Amino acid sequence: MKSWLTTTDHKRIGLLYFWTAFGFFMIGGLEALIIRAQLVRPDGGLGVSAETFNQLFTMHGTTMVFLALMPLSAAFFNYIIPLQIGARDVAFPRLNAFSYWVFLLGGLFLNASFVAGPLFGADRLSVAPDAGWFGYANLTSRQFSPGPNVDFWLLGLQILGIASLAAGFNFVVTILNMRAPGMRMLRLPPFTWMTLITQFLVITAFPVITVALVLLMFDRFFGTHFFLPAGGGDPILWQHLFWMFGHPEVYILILPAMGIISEVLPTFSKKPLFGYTVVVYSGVVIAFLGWSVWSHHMFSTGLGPIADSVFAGTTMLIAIPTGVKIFNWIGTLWGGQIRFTTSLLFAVGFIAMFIIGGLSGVTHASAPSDLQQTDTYYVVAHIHYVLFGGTILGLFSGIYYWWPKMTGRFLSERMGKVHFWLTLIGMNLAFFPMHFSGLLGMPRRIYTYSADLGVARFNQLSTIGAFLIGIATLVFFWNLLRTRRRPSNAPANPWGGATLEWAISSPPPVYNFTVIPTVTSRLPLWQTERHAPMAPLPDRPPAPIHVPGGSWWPMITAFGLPIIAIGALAHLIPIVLAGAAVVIVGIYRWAYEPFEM
Amino acid sequence: MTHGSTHATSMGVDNRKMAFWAFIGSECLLFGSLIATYLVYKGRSLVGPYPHEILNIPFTSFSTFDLLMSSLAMVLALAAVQRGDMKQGKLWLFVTALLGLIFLGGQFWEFSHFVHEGLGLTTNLFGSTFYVLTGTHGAHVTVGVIWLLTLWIQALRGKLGPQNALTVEITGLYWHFVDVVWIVIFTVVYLIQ
Amino acid sequence: MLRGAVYFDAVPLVLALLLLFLTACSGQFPQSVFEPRSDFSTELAGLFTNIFWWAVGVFVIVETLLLIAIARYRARPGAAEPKPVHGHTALEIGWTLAPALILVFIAVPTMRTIFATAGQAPEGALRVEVIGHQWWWEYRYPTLNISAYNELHLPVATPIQVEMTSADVIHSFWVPRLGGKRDLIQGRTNRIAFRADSTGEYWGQCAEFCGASHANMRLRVFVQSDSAFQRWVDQERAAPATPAKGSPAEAGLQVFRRSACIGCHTIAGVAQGKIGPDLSHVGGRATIAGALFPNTSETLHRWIMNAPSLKPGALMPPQNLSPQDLDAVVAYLQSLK
Amino acid sequence: MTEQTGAHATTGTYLRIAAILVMITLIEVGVFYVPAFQSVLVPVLLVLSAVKFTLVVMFYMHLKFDNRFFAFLFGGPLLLGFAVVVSLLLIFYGAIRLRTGM
Ligand code: HEA
Ligand code: HEA
Ligand code: HEC
Ligand code: CUA
Ligand SMILES: [Cu+2]
Repeated sequence: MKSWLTTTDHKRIGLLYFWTAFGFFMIGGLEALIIRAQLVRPDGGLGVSAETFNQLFTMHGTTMVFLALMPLSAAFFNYIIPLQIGARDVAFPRLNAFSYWVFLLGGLFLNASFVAGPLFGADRLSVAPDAGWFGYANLTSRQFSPGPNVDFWLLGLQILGIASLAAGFNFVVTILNMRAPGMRMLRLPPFTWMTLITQFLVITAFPVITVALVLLMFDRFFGTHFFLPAGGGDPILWQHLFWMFGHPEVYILILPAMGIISEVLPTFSKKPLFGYTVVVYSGVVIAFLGWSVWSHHMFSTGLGPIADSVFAGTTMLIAIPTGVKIFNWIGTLWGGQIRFTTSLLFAVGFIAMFIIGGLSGVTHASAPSDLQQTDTYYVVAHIHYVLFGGTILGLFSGIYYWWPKMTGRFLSERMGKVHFWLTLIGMNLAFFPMHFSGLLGMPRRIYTYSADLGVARFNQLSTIGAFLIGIATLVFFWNLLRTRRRPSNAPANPWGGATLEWAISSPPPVYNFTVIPTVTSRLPLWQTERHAPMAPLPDRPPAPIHVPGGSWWPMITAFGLPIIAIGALAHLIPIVLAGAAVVIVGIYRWAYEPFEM
Repeated sequence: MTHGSTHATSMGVDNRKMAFWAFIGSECLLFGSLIATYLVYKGRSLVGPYPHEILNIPFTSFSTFDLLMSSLAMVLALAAVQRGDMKQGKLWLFVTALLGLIFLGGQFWEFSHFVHEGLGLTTNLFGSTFYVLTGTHGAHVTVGVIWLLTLWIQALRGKLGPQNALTVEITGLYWHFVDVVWIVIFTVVYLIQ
Repeated sequence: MLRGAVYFDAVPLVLALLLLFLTACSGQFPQSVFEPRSDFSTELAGLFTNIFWWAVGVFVIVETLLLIAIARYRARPGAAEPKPVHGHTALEIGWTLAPALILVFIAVPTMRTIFATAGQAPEGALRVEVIGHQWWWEYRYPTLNISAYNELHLPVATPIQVEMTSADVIHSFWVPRLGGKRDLIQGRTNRIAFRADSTGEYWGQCAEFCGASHANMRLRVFVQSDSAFQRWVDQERAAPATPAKGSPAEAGLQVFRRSACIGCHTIAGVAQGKIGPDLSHVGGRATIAGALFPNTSETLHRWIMNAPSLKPGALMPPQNLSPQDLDAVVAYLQSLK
Repeated sequence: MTEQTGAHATTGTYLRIAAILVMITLIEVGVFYVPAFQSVLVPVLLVLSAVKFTLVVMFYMHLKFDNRFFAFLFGGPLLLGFAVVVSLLLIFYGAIRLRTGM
């Protein structure tokens, strides 16, 4: 127990990230199921009240984006990246632990809002954030959202931002600076590359939302008018700041998944990644362009024809590097010896589904056509094809791929296939009809709709699909759980992968590599035209390897942050100060604690 | 404490230093967004006081000078620590922190003077954007001063030496960055009215 | 597994066909974007159809390639090791340029439509100001000197210049068959312009999340022939009906006068409240409360008794009226044609 | 530790840079008060402060002498931050012009 609380081992932290994020995914999914149950019929299927419904979709979006998908990717960053680059750990192991604890506490803080009502003299289920995951001003002002709901949201996101930023710096340095000898940048495995790009997006995009949230906080707590027309402010500035972060954020969510399938496809088709350099550079281009498109979320705000044209144009450009990736993946499969493992199925599913989401994205990119689509279920369809059909399928692929490495135990392939097909059918049933309900006039974020709209049938299909996904997810959950009772018999390289993580035992020893390998090719474990596979590493380290002990301070420091947030929430300065004191003491003790790598 | 000592890094630079440059890059976007907010709302205050009525250029020029000198003191401190001249090192660390404190004192005086003149945080958009931008900068200076004083105390206790040159260098990076941010703020907020 | 591969894309494919089918049929979808009835919405539908077909083309080609790849290259026992192909420059250039070319065909009409639908109506258009409130709509006709609430009346075949703003949070005005959305933002004025090409009743609703009753912020547009529109204008211009002495409506007027109503509602000559919609001609509307309920005696009763229970968050508190008073007020409101 | 590359700045350099910085600041403030300069004030000030910025970063932060990669790590986000400011100004300024133009 203590060893888990104080751990600074990237592998353990990776597992902590995984289980925590998976838990939040179930919570976010449960919220989605309630949303779907409510919408199964016109005029309210489940009798969920408008207020509760607004909390549900806000928390669903926020949870999925910040508490499920980002940290699920982070689970792989943590576990896999140091192994792939041949390192003993990340650059800053304690900072890494800190990121995890901050993430966990931030997530708990956000979700505590569901039950915190009584503390504010309100009912349970009444003070959770309820202004949507992008919290448009001026609905979020004290005047229109008087309760603590939006405070929970903005403080929670601030906390989570700290976790992401800390992890961002950590992984930038880890990937750039901790590579094994010979691991040149263009020999990095594609997953590591996409992670690096993602982290650059994190450290540049998160400061912007930090500022936006600070300004919002000043509006709400101190009576400024940053986003309030009454004092000359402009609610549109919020939208610019949010989407300047928000659009890079969606690539933060997809790039790691793209990296994962760029590992899975070569392994299971026994062919190197087609066009490796192009795939890498297209990732860079996507990230770069990703910074220039944010206003495509604001076509209906009246930006004027010139800005509309510019942002429509830049948005469409992103289809090119993305398409390049897709074609290279198909090129990888082409001519290979494809083994249809669950992992591969999910990877192929990713490609198939992401194309649909990407293409509906292009219909959004056309500003005038988006005027009929924005804020309807058509957008909801888009986001779920890219986020579920893309990111989640990609992450599932990664889980089936790396689970034996992470635990030494195989997931059942039989159940995996059930999981895959149920998920694929479920998601199409859930999200494809949303294209229709949207274009037929169903706005998003409505807890009820009129039977006369004629969209009831589509909503029924969506609901059935959502519950199919739910069942699929339960199958998967069961599959995960039962591996604990299965033998720990996974060999070092069960799938015949080419990258360094497969050179060591499953699960790897604490110190990872008995000796740090020297890398001479992009596919160190494979026989290629010019390179023989790497010689196996010795079974035992030639000299004892010193592994740093754990540390309490990352966790203790992390605890200061929610304390500060609680103080702010309750308008109690002493609590804020107490939290700040915890942070400061934590940082000092941390800085002066002996800690050897 | 660092990896540099145990195992050579891929880029030949210390992890902490690289992390710090990344952090400073990230800070560029933090201040960029704040400055953008300030500029977007320029001239949109509904009521006074307006910038030209209240900003005190001679006084702020002095503050700017003060910060520039603190940057000089900082490089001198680093050079001394690298040489192993801890006497000079202590001196310049202290001078840097002191100049930082003077800057903060100036900012405190400036803020209270403005409040006295009728410009509060919520008076108008100018007040809000001004205080949040310069206040965020001031918070950075505060952190820097605390950090410098910590190093100084370490030095007094004889626990800081050339082996910690890197720590001092990183402190310096932070400190200089806070200085260049002020260079921008001085121009954008004070001189271009 | 081969069979599996074929099923892979069957679900979306079948559903896509359904979409084509849907665009063809009409009638049951009052908020469908596929039945444009104005120049604005026709432009948008045309643009969407254009892009849609490009997307279908890309979809079919790319998914087919994917299916062929997984169907043809499944591992067979004893097969030779695959050739380790690392890439192919000509292919890379090809599949960079091909999408770029397609995008040109999407971008050009997009830009054209952006400028064609930029919201500037020709000279002499009828100006309408739309003001969003939590959760109802106010329409002003500055040149006609009248206002309307929740239900917008427009003359057919006349250019309309809509200018929009909000009294509180951001809303979005959306009548799919007449045009795309545009947001209503406090402190800003946004514009759209269109010309409805056939008379009829068009449905719409608020499309930007605006709080508790966002789902219930609906609206109607009645596009009328010139003469019908003129009749409606005349009716709105007239002073509200004065009920006959001794009629139930007369009693209702008295109740209205002495109740909280006057604090929030305007009835010309009776009250000047500004918080809720003007009720001077409420009896002439087909619906009440943001086009949520038909304007019947029964719904009026329930609304006045407890509006928030019908429309969560509604800013009209429950009115504590005796049954007789309530009957009277409803009679009065219904007399206000 | 291997990170020090290239020549190293000396105390003399530091002092000279400081002198230049102070001089530029004096010029800035001077320009501000000279009425003749009002028309070109903004570009002059922007250029001058950019020079100061660069001097501090290059010499005091040793970017000129240090690993070139740091220039990328700092310069990339710096340019991005700059782009953020410029594009927001364009969007908002453009919007104001459109609105008042109509
Ligand atoms: C994983 C996350 C992710 C990804 C990858 C994307 C990818 C894209 N998105 Fe999406 N988007 C979201 C997540 C994502 N989006 C979310 C969450 C929202 C809603 C936020 C909210 O409002 O709550 C949103 C909303 C959103 C909007 C605003 C809609 C609105 O609210 O009105 C727009 C508008 O342009 C858009 C466009 C695009 C485009 C053009 C891409 C492109 O990157 C797609 C590129 C891919 C392809 C095009 C397919 C493959 C390419 C080929 C096979 C080549 C050939 C293709 C052509 C020639 C076309 N997205
Ligand atoms: C980031 C990723 C992500 C993911 C993975 C999902 C997953 C799902 N989403 Fe999500 N969604 C968003 C991101 C995501 N969503 C965002 C950003 C929004 C916008 C929010 C906003 O407007 O502010 C949104 C909005 C949104 C809406 C629109 C709400 C509205 O506008 O009113 C709907 C409606 O159907 C929906 C449905 C679903 C469903 C059914 C799933 C399913 O895939 C979920 C599957 C998971 C499970 C089902 C959980 C697993 C199982 C259990 C918990 C056990 C219990 C199960 C049984 C007993 C069967 N989502
Ligand atoms: C505190 C303010 C307030 C008071 C008091 C009030 N109303 Fe309202 N009323 C509103 C608001 C706000 C709306 C719009 C609600 C909505 O649609 O969301 C409204 C809507 C209505 C409508 C529907 C109008 C339409 O065009 O759809 C009617 C009818 C009405 N009120 C009648 C009354 C009567 C009768 C009384 C008094 C017995 C009354 N109201 C008292 C604020 C008030
Ligand atoms: Cu008004 Cu939604
Ligand atoms: Cu986007």
